[in-house]
Amino acid sequence: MDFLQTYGFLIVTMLQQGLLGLSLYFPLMAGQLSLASPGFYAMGGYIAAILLTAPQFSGWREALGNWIFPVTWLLAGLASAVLGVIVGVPALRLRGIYLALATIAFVQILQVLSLNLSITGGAIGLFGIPQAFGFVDRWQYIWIFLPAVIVVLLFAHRLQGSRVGRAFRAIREDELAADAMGIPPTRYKVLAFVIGAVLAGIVGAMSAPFLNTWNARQGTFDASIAFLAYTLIGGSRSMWGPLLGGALLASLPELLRSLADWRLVINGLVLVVASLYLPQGIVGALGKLRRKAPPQRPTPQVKPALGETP
Amino acid sequence: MALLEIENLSVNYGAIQAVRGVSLSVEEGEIVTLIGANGAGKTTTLRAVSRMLRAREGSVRFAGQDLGRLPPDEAVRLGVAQSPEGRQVLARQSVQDNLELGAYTRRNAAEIRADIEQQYVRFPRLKERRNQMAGTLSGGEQQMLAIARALMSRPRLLLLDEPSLGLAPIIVLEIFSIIRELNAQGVTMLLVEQNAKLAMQNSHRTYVMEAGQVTFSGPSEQMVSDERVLHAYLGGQTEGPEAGRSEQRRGSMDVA
Amino acid sequence: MTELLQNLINGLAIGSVYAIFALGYTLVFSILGIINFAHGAVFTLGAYFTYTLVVGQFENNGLIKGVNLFPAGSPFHGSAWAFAAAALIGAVISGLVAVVIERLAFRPMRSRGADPLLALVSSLGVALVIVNLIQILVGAESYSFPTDIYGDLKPALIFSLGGKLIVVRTVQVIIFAVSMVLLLILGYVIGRTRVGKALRAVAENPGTASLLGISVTRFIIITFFLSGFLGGLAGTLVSTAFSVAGPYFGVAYGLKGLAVIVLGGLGSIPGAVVGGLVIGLAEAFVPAEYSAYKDAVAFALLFVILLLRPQGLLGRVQIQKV
Amino acid sequence: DKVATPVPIGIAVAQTSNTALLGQEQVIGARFAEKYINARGGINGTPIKLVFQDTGGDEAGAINAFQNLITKDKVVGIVGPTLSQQAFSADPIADRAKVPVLGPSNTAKGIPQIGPFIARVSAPVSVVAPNAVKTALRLDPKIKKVAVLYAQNDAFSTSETGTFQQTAKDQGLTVATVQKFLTTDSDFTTQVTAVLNADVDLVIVSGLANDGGNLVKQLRQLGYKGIIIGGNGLNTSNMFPVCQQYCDGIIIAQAYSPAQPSANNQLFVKEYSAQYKKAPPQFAAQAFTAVQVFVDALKVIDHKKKLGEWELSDLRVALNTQILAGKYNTPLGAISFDKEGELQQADFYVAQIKMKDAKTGSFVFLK
Amino acid sequence: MTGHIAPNAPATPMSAGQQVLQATGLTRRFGGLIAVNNVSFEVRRGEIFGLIGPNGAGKTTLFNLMTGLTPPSSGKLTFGGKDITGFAPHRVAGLGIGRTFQNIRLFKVLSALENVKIAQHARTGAGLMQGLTGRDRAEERLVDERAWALLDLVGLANRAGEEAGNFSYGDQRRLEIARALATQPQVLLLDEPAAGMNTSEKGELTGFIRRVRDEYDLTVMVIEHHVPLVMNLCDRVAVLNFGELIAVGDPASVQKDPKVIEAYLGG
Ligand SMILES: Nc1ncnc2c1ncn2[C@@H]1O[C@H](COP(=O)(O)OP(=O)(O)OP(=O)(O)O)[C@@H](O)[C@H]1O
Ligand SMILES: Nc1ncnc2c1ncn2[C@@H]1O[C@H](COP(=O)(O)OP(=O)(O)OP(=O)(O)O)[C@@H](O)[C@H]1O
Ligand SMILES: [Mg+2]
Ligand SMILES: [Mg+2]
Repeated sequence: MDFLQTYGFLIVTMLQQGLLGLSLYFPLMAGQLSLASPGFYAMGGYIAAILLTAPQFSGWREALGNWIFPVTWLLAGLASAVLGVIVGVPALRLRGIYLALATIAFVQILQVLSLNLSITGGAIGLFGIPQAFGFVDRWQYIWIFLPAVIVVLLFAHRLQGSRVGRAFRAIREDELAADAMGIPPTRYKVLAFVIGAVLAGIVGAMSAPFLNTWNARQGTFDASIAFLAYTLIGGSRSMWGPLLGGALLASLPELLRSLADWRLVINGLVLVVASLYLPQGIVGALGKLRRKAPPQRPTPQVKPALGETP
Repeated sequence: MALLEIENLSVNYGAIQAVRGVSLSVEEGEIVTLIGANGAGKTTTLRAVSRMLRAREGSVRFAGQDLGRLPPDEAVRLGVAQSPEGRQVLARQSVQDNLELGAYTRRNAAEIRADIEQQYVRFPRLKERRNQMAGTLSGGEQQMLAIARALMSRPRLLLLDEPSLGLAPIIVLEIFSIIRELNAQGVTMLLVEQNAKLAMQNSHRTYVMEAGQVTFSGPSEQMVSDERVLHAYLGGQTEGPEAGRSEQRRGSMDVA
Repeated sequence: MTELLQNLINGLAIGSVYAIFALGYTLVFSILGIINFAHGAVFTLGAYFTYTLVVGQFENNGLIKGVNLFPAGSPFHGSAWAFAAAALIGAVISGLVAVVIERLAFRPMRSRGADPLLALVSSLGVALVIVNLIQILVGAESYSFPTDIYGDLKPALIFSLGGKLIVVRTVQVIIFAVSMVLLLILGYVIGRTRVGKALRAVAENPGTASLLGISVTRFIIITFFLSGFLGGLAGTLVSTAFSVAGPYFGVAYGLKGLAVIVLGGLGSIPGAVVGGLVIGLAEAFVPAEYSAYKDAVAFALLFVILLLRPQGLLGRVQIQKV
Repeated sequence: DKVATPVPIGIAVAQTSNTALLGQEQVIGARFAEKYINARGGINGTPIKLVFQDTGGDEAGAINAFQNLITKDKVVGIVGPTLSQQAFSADPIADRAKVPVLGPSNTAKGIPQIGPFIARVSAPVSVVAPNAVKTALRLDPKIKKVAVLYAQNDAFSTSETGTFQQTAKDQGLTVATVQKFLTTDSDFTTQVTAVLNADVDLVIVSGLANDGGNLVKQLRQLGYKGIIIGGNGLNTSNMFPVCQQYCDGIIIAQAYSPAQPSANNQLFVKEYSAQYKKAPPQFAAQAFTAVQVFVDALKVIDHKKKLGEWELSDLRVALNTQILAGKYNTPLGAISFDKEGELQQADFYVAQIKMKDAKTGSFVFLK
Repeated sequence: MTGHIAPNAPATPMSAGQQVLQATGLTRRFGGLIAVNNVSFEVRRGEIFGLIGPNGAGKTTLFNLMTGLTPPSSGKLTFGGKDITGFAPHRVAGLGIGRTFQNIRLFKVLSALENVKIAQHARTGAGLMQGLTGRDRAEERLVDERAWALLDLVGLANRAGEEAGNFSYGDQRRLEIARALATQPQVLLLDEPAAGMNTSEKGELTGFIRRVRDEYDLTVMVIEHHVPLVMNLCDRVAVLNFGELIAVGDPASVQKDPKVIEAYLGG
């Protein structure tokens, strides 16, 4: 029990950061280096924090009871989708680092807005956020975040095996060739971008009660870079990569806690060493050990067995 | 002693062994042709000589010196130049700059200028395009540039990987006349070609590679009329494209 | 009118600070295609090195209390020459640090064919190490150079125009001038010389470059040294204008610097300067009552410019022949 | 669980990240308190032991530090965290676990209201700030127009500037211009020219040591001659190396002053200066005070029932009650808390900076 | 040929001999350079149409204009009677024009099999929701079968799982053809398909292209420098020189055309 008390927050944070890493993974599936996630994450958090604290919404809260929490997720997801399309359509004409920077610009703009608006509480932010489903301890948030991770992984798994997932990969490898092979790049790029945005927005909404407070420091350039590091260190070509990377990098400073002042020095060294020795990320390195089975040729005219994954 | 001496060379891509125990030599002043089916390991062999790839086993000696672990730029300094597969022109530099960079190891500006002019005489098309970004050249124009650039370093040994690829018939003839001309000036050459007949007609000796190994070799004029060569590379017969070749490929697959 | 002029001056002043930061940053990008986040840390180091050499006294919170190359009583103490020497030594050491960073944090990655983006993570790690080492060694507080560092120059020129004051800071004129001079030198070296051509070849395709006899390793070392040297010098200059503002001083420019080089056009040396000035001007022209939105304006501008010119202001279109 | 000896008290402040500039002073203040108090017999003979957990600069770091202190280190109470935003995140954790928290530097509105176990030794800005404006007007009654500048990304500065602007209006002054900046800014030419052109005779700056110092330096370099009031963030000698001789003359309202005459403070200042070669800055003094409050309250409890006999959880509750009930003579002067945990501080101070040379200066007590 | 490939579904039914493609005055400038200059021609259904000309004559550029990769400076292009000038590449592909690239553009790190599956995009329809809920199973199965059949066709089925970028040059060319066929085109554009193949393989390629044309009811346009192959394979041949069309006709007459001999074939 003490273990959960001490490390429960950390464990849930690992899942949470893993989810945020995954929010970069979806655009990356289609080759889009989007660092917009912190913006959507911050916005999702604000939406939840406002719905959960603002006096204007006390009616909602009373009427909905605990249902208010899923409602915040839903609204955060919807708002992210809308904003994702608005930002994504023009931004996705850009490539690589240019796109990365345009999305960072978006994050910065949102941050400045949240610092200046009164509804977001300015620099101090919003606080006194009620706890989801009456949770008391941080570790209980695992009941929200763990299912979220599972759902997202299932989603990613299905997506990868599908026609849409293939289109994403084609665009990632060579947008022009994909286009010439009949895949409309813009549509799929926006789709991938929006999936990431919605995920980040929902995670934000889940995180506001988890962190007790929400402020403009939640969606920053630093977070953009951190999420990118999760993805790259974990491995950007497998859905397990960002999850693992997020979980490990988020926990690293805590594992090094006993080093006090020196912990960030060691943390930095770990980043360097990991980049050097795991050029394909952790999952990439693991994948090298395991030889991929050659694809199986289907035997025509035989119905696939029930439950077989396509 | 041969100018280039490859002994028992093996090269891997990860677990795939693309070249397995190849030995071949090129004498000073010689033109040697290397032919073989797609995937036989010709390009891999050339890349090992120019040090773009590291050998797993065996040695590559140039003018008596073991190229061993030298970086590619050192090999250039020693006098090895390559016109690589896929052309590898510097897409964002102009034609002129590509040529100048080809002479990077040389210092005499006047000589370099003269050599560039000479390339322009050989390939008037390049002269027309001298200020165009190399990346926007047509495929054939890029091929000309790749060859011209390789010549710019005034190599002792020139490695040509399918120089006729993508070139119009007139230009192909032009290329082979350049090859002969350079050879007459003393440049040694190792030539990989799909146009096996033309290559053999223009070279002293020929090696045939299959599945990463040299299977047979001999003076070119003999090889041209060799039954096995005729059959496999000079269009002895027509079958479905899937036949024949897949056998050879399977050879390289087994190792994987 | 006066306001316009003042905004222009302010914008150029801030912009030249961004520009001088971005020069070394873009140099590494243009050669290796990697964003070197450690550049901010090297920039900070340059300032600290110089400070250590000329003033060399730190507070209680670090392990090191001070070093001073020109202690009170020594012939150069407090002279502008002492400062110039220290700045130069500081820049050289920064250049060496950058070379070491390249050797330890980038080269192994290159030889393993890693995603160039990963260099971003690795350099982030380096930045983290440097920043925290600084903090452990000398503490987190800020330091300023003595005000007479530039000899007898007045801190600012102030004149009145139509009843309004116009202010020009001397240090910023110096920074502006230095960044222009560096721009010209770098522009010449990269654009016109044989070395520059080779550098561009390495930048475009190291494999092909080495096939032409260009020693890629040597050029990369030179690049990093130059980048570190420029970064260190810039750090010193900028910190004379403001202060050596703690271990995070240079890292704070990381984002702006990135914006600057992307706006100017990645890999373009003049682009870095133009990008810096454009962002500086954009910020300066935000009306006072909206100054809270200054950052948003700069980034919105960036967003819009990128949409209109996806390759940045002076960047070249990436033509790809199909 | 029983209470351990020496008695563990948690210190959760920023030892790394940007925020470490503030945190490192708090660490020094707390370390000094530990030595100082233990040298004087600790809690009626039982020594205390401070347990430090770095919060870093973010919310998650603060929560982690708190969780560690509460369950692993089994502290009786916590001093921390450094930033108000972190407090809003981590304090609820302690409150739900019923562990008393003393905020050493959280000045935002609403901190003590987080819960019954949360109190602070840092006075809210609304109480401290007005004093400076009043003093400035006393020094120069002709002041008419003021310029207000603040760091918009700093929670403390944004709330402080509100108070400043209100006070200025209440005192009949015109706020001619309001300029914003970021704590990460270093170039203030834009703001300074706006100030110069507004032709004001008072400038009020709310920021932190580094940006604030730079701002003051540039104001002076570019020719501003009038009075400057600095907010609480500038209330640190850390600013001296930044603005150097230009710091001279800044008026600062203080929650703490080394010049505060009480015997308690003078002893503290003497020993502190002996060890660190400079007068204690406010953040160090407040951290010291927080530790002292814990110790004083523990002494009272220990008199009723020996600390070693307490169940930890009971002691934490009793300690909280005692903290709120007690009165303390600290370097801040006489302080106590109201029932919510808000600090009741008897004296505030206004000081003016006097620079001896470029590096050394002092806060001279004005009132 | 072992696998089964579904017949194409032409957008508009067309009968043999009818024109499929028509270019009218197609022009493309790059700065001062006119890469394709006022080119007009038509391609008839079912024929194999050769395109030859010196290096830099504008052949590849013409393919790019026809597939939407490069917008024309002026001129018009119709496909099956429909004006497709300025259409985006994926729309052109969707309508039924498939192509290979002179500078090979495979999805290098993806497997050969996946390369071929991807190219069936426009012929399949499962969206995000179907994919997530598994309602795309029947379609996926078909995609898989077709892909294997195409790999069989080019002789790469035994290396289906290998990354395309690891294939040797000649094998990459074969894979490109398979991928282009996977888009189930009505018109197939091949840009130097024989480059990197040896003489006997070039011979085989002739038979292969014919067979594919017959089996899938295709119209083929092919750019090639290997003259015997062109003459052997093509029903009609067009010759470009400096961006201009200097001759169109049956192979024999084109080969005799003095302009063509001068510009291209050499004496
Ligand atoms: N980068 C690579 N990674 C893995 N395998 C490779 C790589 N490059 C080549 N191969 C494999 O190595 C073998 C030899 O290839 P190589 O390119 O040397 O053949 P080649 O004789 O030049 O063929 P071609 O005539 O088609 O150019 C082939 O089986 C090929 O698939
Ligand atoms: N993007 C571009 N910018 C400038 N010039 C270009 C561009 N693309 C092509 N060109 C020029 O247009 C001309 C035609 O090129 P294209 O690639 O169509 O030739 P091609 O007939 O396919 O030649 P090859 O047989 O050598 O492949 C060439 O001279 C080339 O340099
Ligand atoms: Mg080859
Ligand atoms: Mg072409």
